[in-house]
Amino acid sequence: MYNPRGSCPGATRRMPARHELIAPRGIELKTVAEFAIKYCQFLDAEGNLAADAPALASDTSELLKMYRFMTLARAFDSKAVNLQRTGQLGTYASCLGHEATHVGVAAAMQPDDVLAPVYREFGSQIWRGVKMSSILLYWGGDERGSDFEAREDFPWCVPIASQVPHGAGVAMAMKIRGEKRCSVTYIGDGGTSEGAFYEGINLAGARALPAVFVVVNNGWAISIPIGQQTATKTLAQKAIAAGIPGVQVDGNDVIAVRHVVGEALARARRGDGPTVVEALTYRLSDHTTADDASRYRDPAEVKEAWNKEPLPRLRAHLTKMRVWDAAREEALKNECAREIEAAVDEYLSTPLPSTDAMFDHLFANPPQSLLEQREIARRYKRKH
Amino acid sequence: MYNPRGSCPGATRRMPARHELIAPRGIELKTVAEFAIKYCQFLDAEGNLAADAPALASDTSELLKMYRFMTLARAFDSKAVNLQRTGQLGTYASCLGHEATHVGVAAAMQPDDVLAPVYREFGSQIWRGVKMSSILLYWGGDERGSDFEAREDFPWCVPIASQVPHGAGVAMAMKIRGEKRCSVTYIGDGGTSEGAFYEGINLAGARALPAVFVVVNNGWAISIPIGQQTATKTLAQKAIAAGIPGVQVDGNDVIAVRHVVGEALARARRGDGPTVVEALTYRLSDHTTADDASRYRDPAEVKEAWNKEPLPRLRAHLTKMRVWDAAREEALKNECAREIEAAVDEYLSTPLPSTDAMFDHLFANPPQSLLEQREIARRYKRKH
Amino acid sequence: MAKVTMIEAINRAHAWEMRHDPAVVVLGEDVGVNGGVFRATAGLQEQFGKDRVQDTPLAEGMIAGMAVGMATQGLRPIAEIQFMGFIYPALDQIANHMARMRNRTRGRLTCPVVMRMPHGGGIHAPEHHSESLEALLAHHAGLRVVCPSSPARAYGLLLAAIREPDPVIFLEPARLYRLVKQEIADDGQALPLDVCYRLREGSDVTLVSWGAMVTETLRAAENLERDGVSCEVLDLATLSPIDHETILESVAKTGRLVIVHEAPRNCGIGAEIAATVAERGLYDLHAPVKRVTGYDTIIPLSRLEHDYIPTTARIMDAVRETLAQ
Amino acid sequence: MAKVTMIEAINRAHAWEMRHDPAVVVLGEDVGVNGGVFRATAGLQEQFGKDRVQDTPLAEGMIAGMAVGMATQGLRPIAEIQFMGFIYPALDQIANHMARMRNRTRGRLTCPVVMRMPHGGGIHAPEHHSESLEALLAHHAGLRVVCPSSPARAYGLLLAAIREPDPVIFLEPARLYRLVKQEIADDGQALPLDVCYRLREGSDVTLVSWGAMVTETLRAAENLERDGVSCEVLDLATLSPIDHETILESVAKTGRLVIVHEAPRNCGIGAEIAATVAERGLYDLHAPVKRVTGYDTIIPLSRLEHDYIPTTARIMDAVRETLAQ
Ligand SMILES: Cc1ncc(C[n+]2csc(CCOP(=O)(O)OP(=O)(O)O)c2C)c(N)n1
Ligand SMILES: Cc1ncc(C[n+]2csc(CCOP(=O)(O)OP(=O)(O)O)c2C)c(N)n1
Ligand SMILES: [Mg+2]
Ligand SMILES: [Mg+2]
Repeated sequence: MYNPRGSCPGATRRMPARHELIAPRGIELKTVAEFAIKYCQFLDAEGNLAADAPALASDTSELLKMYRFMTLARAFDSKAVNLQRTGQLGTYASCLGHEATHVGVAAAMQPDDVLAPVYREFGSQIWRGVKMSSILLYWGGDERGSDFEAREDFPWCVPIASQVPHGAGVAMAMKIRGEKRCSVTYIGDGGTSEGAFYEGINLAGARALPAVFVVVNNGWAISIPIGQQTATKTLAQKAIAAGIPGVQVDGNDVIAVRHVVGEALARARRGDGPTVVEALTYRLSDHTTADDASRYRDPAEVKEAWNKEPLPRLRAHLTKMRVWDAAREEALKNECAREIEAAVDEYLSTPLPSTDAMFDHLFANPPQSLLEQREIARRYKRKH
Repeated sequence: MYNPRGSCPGATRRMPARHELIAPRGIELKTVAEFAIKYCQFLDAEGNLAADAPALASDTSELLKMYRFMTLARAFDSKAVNLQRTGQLGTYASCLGHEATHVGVAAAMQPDDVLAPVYREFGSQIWRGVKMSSILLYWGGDERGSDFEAREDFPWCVPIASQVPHGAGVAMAMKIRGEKRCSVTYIGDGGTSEGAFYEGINLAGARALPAVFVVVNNGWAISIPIGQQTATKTLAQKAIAAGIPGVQVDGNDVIAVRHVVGEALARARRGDGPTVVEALTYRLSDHTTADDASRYRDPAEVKEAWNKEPLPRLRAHLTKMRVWDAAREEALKNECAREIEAAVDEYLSTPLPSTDAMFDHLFANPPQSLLEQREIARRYKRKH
Repeated sequence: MAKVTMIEAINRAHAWEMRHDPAVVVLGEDVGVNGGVFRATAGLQEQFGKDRVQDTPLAEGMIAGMAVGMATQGLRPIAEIQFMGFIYPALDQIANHMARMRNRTRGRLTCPVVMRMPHGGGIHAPEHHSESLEALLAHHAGLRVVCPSSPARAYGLLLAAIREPDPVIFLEPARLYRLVKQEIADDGQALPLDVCYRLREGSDVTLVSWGAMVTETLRAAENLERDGVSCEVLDLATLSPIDHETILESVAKTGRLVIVHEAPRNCGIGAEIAATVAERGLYDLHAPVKRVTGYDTIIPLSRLEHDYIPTTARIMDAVRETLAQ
Repeated sequence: MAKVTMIEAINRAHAWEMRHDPAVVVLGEDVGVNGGVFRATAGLQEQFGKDRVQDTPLAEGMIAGMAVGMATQGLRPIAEIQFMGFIYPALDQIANHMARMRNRTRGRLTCPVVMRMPHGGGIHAPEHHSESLEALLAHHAGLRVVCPSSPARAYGLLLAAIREPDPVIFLEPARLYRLVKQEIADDGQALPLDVCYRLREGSDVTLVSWGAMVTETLRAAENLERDGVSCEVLDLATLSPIDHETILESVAKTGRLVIVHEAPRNCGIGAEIAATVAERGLYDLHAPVKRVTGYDTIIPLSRLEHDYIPTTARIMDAVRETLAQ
């Protein structure tokens, strides 16, 4: 099991030894509740499949589809970073290393479920139909990027953790209407420290909402390692505070992610309530293109994490299953490059929005004063 | 064990059966973390003492002191409600039924620890030196009541849960200075749904702060029973989300409360970090004097709770120990009545503050404009 | 036609709209079984069931965020904040999501939410139960802020707020809840948002106020009439966006402006009204603008709160001073 | 004497005060090892240790609440909010506790806290990284709100803020962080709070601005000078409480007032300035007051943000219009 906390001495030093009562000497206390957090991995870092892996592990067409999207997300990400470096994109939050989590989660969902992302879950979004050009448009500083193709999914959410109550609210609407749909809400390891995370999962638990909360534990919240964020041994156990199941999964094993999230969704659809899934992965990139992780992060840790990244292990598995080889890899890479090229072209050729755009979507019924300000803005529009 | 949730069908209906993973069929998952919540009670509702009760249970002088303060708090409370009913006090939040929790917590503390209360922990405050006249002054609508005698303790905190980060911050100051002091922070069952509660205990856990958080689970948050507040089986388990110990105690058993909080404080003072203590008790009164609980609460539940209230069981124990009898009870009641009478006199004879009071404590260095407004307020002062 | 208090009018507006629009749902602390601490939602859970009238856990940020989630799914949540002083934990959701979702997604997702809450002091309540924080919300583009001053306007404006396709902060003056009764038809008729209501015509001075302070303002106007002073009284009603046109028109007629609000003066909504007149109506002014407001301090606990809230006498003096210029 | 940018000036003010006052502690997200996302606190953890320069978990409400707790124990926390758009979760603590604790306890417990944060747009940052929310804080009695417009004022005002016995919201214009260098002595000399700074004397019109907009305002004044227009430029510096006296004096001299701020217009601090002039300086005005501000909408993402932020041209036109009256 990959534990990003490994490198952070603070974490273990601070964790109370056994989470048990300050035992009154010589007194036997009654146990009134017990909990366990389980961990799921099927495909290890070397690509070895566990003996008890689910049927999905031999569903090659599904595995190939997931591998395709993981590869696409990886290539898209690298292109986006490049665009930023060359001044053609704004600050960008890379998804490097998160591909198995993002694709596994999306693959487990139904199209009419609703996704509430944070800001770097591009693999999920592309799977769910969001055009790469929409993603680029948003990170290029254009709101039209959020008017994207997954019509009911939430846009990117910058205020950390504030999307969690949205996911719960969406699930509440689904429950009230008796639908068989679910919401899936992402949150980062850092995000679990915000009260909104806890408030949202507590509501979901209290009302048994059809919701799944995926905590992407990539080890870091900008410069703060997970061991400084919380004293907990896992993030899955945060679920216990909401009275709901929490489970840890190897976030670099797309089979495990898809399986566990699939089970959680099935449970939610049955009306049995929400689940917190902690996906253990690693942020292989800087926090964003505006960050320089070398200031605060040990390169040895990053190197170690590269040994566990999600793509090679799935490739190894597919190769073992004889559905993958170097030629197919080459072909896929080219195909991805072409798709990405087209998306970049579309993005770069999107004309600037008019200044009106900042006024025209604020209200369905805009007040007169706003229309007057729109006039002023037209007058002072900068030449670009 | 007294469980206020008993009467709330919602709670059990909604609680996921075993808090375990949506088990992948036929797959054995590794357990990565395990937790247990224990429950502590020494003195049962009938006043029977557990065989393994701590030494405190036979420390009659300490027990008598606690009994005295519990009786005083009860009598004070009844007087305060009376003052409100007769138009001599503002809206008031009764502490009826909470006496063992409030006194047990305070008795476990050192004088130079810091208490951050909510709004009804009068038993704790009186123990810690807050004059009853100060309490009345505050609930009578006069800020001077919060300029009270426990100089470093926090004033009453109305915005639910916002005191929890204060408790953590105080403990952080103590830790930075290497002091052997602790903070103790109260919160209600309803309060545990606010993000601030969770943020505060998470910080305390992450930095191993010398802090104890006492969750007073009195079954109700105004009209919301605990079973609708959260799906958790206990509130003590909320601690697991902060990676710290959580323990449940019979909040109507002052020996257990004092013992458990004492152990938690000792642990904190040793540098071993914070603890969440859930005290199970019951709000025997309306939420406040502005509330009418009969609108939403089954009288049978209240009647049942009266059978478990804190005073008779301690009285029974003291009687068995031959340090209490009817005459002493009578004398104590009279003594309390006299003390309360004096406090009420002091409160009622406190002259109204001047209008200046609303300006004079806002800033150490008030701006000129504020002093001008003070002039206006003097001019328009109402006749009282 | 029935004579009802403001709290009853609010209750009926809820019920009317819930009967006619199945998308309307009610959420909040103690709004269900208990019917709200002021009884605004009394009986609604019995009529419309627990799905449509939901008691929530105690967390305002979650309530607002949940409302955002539900609204994007096509529901029309009416969420109660128990007192305006407890809105702070919800501000992140209100400002960063409710007010922005339509703009952020270019109209793809919208938030037709009403956030209702008691507003203002004067009810001898504990700390944090007497706040007037309308200016905080008014400063946020993407929100409407509405505050009725009578049962009939509470009924009509609340219906309008619920039907508005964008979020509305609906402030209910707590000390008016049961102060007077007024006939309302309970016919589902909404009143227009974004406009002032002229409560009294006059020619010497324009008084602008809203919420509970309208009572003192009208009383001042009545008293002054006996002295031969003719006051025009405008109820701002929609506090954002402000109907500046009506105010400017009135000031063009009277030449004098006194603004009355309970919230602190500094950066209150009165400032925006005065500033706009200084920009667009300066030449109409015969005398300096006056603001009669709460002081720039914390509203005191009950023993002093009446020395904080503007009184009829203060308003009358301000009018006299402006007339003396 | 060294020439430093604003971000370096801020860094040095921290260091100076931490060397001289052991009660000063620094908290925030990424302020420790990383030295802050803008490097404001770079090197401080190495110099002063992990107790005095603390990385916190990611929770703004907790950061502010923790600062309240620490301050009541006699420490002087300087807490960073990573961007002003993320202040919302902290508003409950700031408004309901930090601003009130002294008043609530009649001086028994106090909150000498500085809440620092980057302010304003123009740095091509993602959503929620460009907010100008000073009016929200200014409306709260019990707080000071301060915003420097140069490295030297950042240094001197930050020192004053840290030494103030009450809470100060310290807004750092992000687009000025590295824009210019200025000599500072780094001698621990504070600058006075609660006063405007006159950056330019003039006789035809008074321009009031603060933060990053001071740059455009000064540029407008320089350009206008070439046309023979003499502008007096005031940097508001302390946004609450406002130094109205200096503004009124200046308006008494020039007879004209243009207020420039980046925040939305509606209920912005510009409104308070204009309102006060309409009350206390009306007879000095030769022309209507003008406000040149951000629009009442959400500040756009980077492709349009420069069409949102007031430009030198808009300021110059406003001055010309006011002179034409
Ligand atoms: C409320 C809020 N506070 C601060 C920030 C600034 N910020 C952006 S990302 C980030 C760290 C998030 O870490 P994590 O939740 O682990 O997500 P990751 O970036 O690792 O995916 C911070 C502090 C923010 N966006 N929102
Ligand atoms: C932030 C906030 N929201 C709402 C309220 C209104 N309110 C006062 S007490 C209360 C219930 C608190 O219940 P609990 O935490 O269980 O404490 P108890 O009253 O039972 O002691 C509520 C909702 C408040 N004071 N603060
Ligand atoms: Mg992370
Ligand atoms: Mg309770």
